[in-house]
Amino acid sequence: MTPAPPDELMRAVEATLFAAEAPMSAGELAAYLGGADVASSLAALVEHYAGRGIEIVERGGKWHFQSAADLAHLLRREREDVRRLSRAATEVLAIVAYHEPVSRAEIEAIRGVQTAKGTLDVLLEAGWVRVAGRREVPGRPVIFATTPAFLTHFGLASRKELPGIDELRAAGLLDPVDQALEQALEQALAQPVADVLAMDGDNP
Amino acid sequence: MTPAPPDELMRAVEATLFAAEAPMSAGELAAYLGGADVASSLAALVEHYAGRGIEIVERGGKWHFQSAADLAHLLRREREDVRRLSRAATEVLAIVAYHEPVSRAEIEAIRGVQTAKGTLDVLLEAGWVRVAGRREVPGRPVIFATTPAFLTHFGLASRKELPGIDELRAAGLLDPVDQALEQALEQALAQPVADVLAMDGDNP
Amino acid sequence: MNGPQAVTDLFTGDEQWDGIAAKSDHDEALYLELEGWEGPLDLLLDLARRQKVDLRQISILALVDQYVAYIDRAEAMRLELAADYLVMAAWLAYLKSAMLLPREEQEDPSPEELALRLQLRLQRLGAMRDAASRLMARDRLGRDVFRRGAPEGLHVDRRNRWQCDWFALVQAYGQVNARTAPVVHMVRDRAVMTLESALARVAAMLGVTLDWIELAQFLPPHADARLHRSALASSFVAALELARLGRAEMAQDYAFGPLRLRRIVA
Repeated sequence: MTPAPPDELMRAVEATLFAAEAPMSAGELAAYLGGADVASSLAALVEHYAGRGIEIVERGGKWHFQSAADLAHLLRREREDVRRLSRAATEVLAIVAYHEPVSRAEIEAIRGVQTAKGTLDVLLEAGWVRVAGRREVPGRPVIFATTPAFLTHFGLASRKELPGIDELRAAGLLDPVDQALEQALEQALAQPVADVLAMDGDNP
Repeated sequence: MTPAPPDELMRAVEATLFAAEAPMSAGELAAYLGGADVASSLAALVEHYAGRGIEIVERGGKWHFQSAADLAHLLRREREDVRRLSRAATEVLAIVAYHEPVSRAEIEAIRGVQTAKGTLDVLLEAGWVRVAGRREVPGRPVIFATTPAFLTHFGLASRKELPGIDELRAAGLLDPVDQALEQALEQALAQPVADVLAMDGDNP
Repeated sequence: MNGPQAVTDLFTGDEQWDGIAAKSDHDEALYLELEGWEGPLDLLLDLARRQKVDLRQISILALVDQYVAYIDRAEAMRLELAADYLVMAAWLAYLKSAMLLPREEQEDPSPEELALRLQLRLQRLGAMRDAASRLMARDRLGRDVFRRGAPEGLHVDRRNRWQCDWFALVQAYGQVNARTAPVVHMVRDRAVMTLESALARVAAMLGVTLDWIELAQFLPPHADARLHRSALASSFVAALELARLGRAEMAQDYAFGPLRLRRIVA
């Protein structure tokens, strides 16, 4: 395969993304480059960098250069700017990501324990979680959702790429317990009694 | 020319230089990468990036990535927006020109309306008005005067070329207010919306 | 990257996420981990995982026994237990007894439902805990993959170039002056014939003769156009008024023809 020499627009997209201090959306790139259509340039660049030491990736609609993941063993380092998350914080982050938008009460219902105020604060401060308004129910609780920075940090093009999210959804594990309980009880009613007992696990 | 796929060392050099926060010498690169001989990898990379939007360069024995030199103009862009002076700013400018040096309070007394701070800022930014000291009265208010750039922009040899009150009257420029207002409205209606907004807004 | 470093030194791994799967099975260790649980549900989940079956197949009765045994051991070792662990132990003991009771004596919600609810909660917590592990194990930016170390950055310097022309400037000054100059209102003197004077004039002229007189003859001669129009209107109204009072009669031979006026002698 002999790749075509890069055209001027591709070079400009390459240089701009390379120099940018933050990921840029295709729209931002286009605006920066005087309204050019950058989509095909981006596609060509992604292809060009495939398999190299650095690559161009899209995360939450924004593009940036990064080192290839398989070179992590060379570059990995402990840096202050990578957050150490407590176990509580990682669980809360996962719950927000897989269930968003989600209220604090809903997070606590899943974890079965009160969430210390600091736990959510850490995630808010890291810029991975944001307040996404209020739920229009009594008490109007604040609801939380993840941010584009979350997707960028964890290398996700979108929330659809959250590990196992499709399977979890298919298994009903992202539905509230009450809803799952109703379904299970309906199913149980349609089954012989013996099966219900087996399902509940009577055998020590 | 069919470039060979990048070998592992080349990829490692590429990623390391990319992630480095400062230029690295060949020796530093080699030490970082477990004593590998990086010279040929660097040479291959230089060749690979030739003509692209980014390039690998050596400066004083240290290597780093940079955006291609001919694309430097992309990294620092100057955008000039041509904007029409708002009606309020034009009035203030005229008052400064006719009465200079003049304080803000005096401008307001002549205009008969309060003057937003942004209005004078715009004139200062345009380079047509300057601060000309303070008036030695209680409160020592700042006084404003026009600049040589003002004369240049309006094609005046000196302020004396501004028409006098009698000439203004003869030219119909001292018509009663409502008539002048009507004219202004007619003009406004004949303009695109954006211009009308620009005329009304003091702020950029 | 601050200077070179041997690869071997860098390959020290990452300890900020040590995962949950690696808990020791050793009893002593288990009890000493008490502070590590995020509440009773968390402990139950770990115990459930020890059954080494899918959470959907877990035995709730066995789990209750494990939990209660665990709490008993911890108390025997004089570990301080938070109240919610004890509440959970009591609730589980109740659940177990309800599950073992004959069915007809059972209340609503049924113990099966309560057990199912617990199981569903454990499943959900387990799913999220696994998801958290998988999330943390991803190639994370700044840990496994890196953005450019020293980007040049993009800068857009925006500047305004202001525009204004001489005419706009001078016009603005004129308008400021006009707006703030004292305004004198004057009503211009207009040539009109009032109804009163027309009435007097028409009545006086009718008094001179008994003949028909055309309306046009009542108008002042040599009046300018505006006074003429005013006089015509006023004289016409005066004629109507005199006719109404029975002091004059009016005649017109055809539409828009000359209007004539004659005195009525009482």
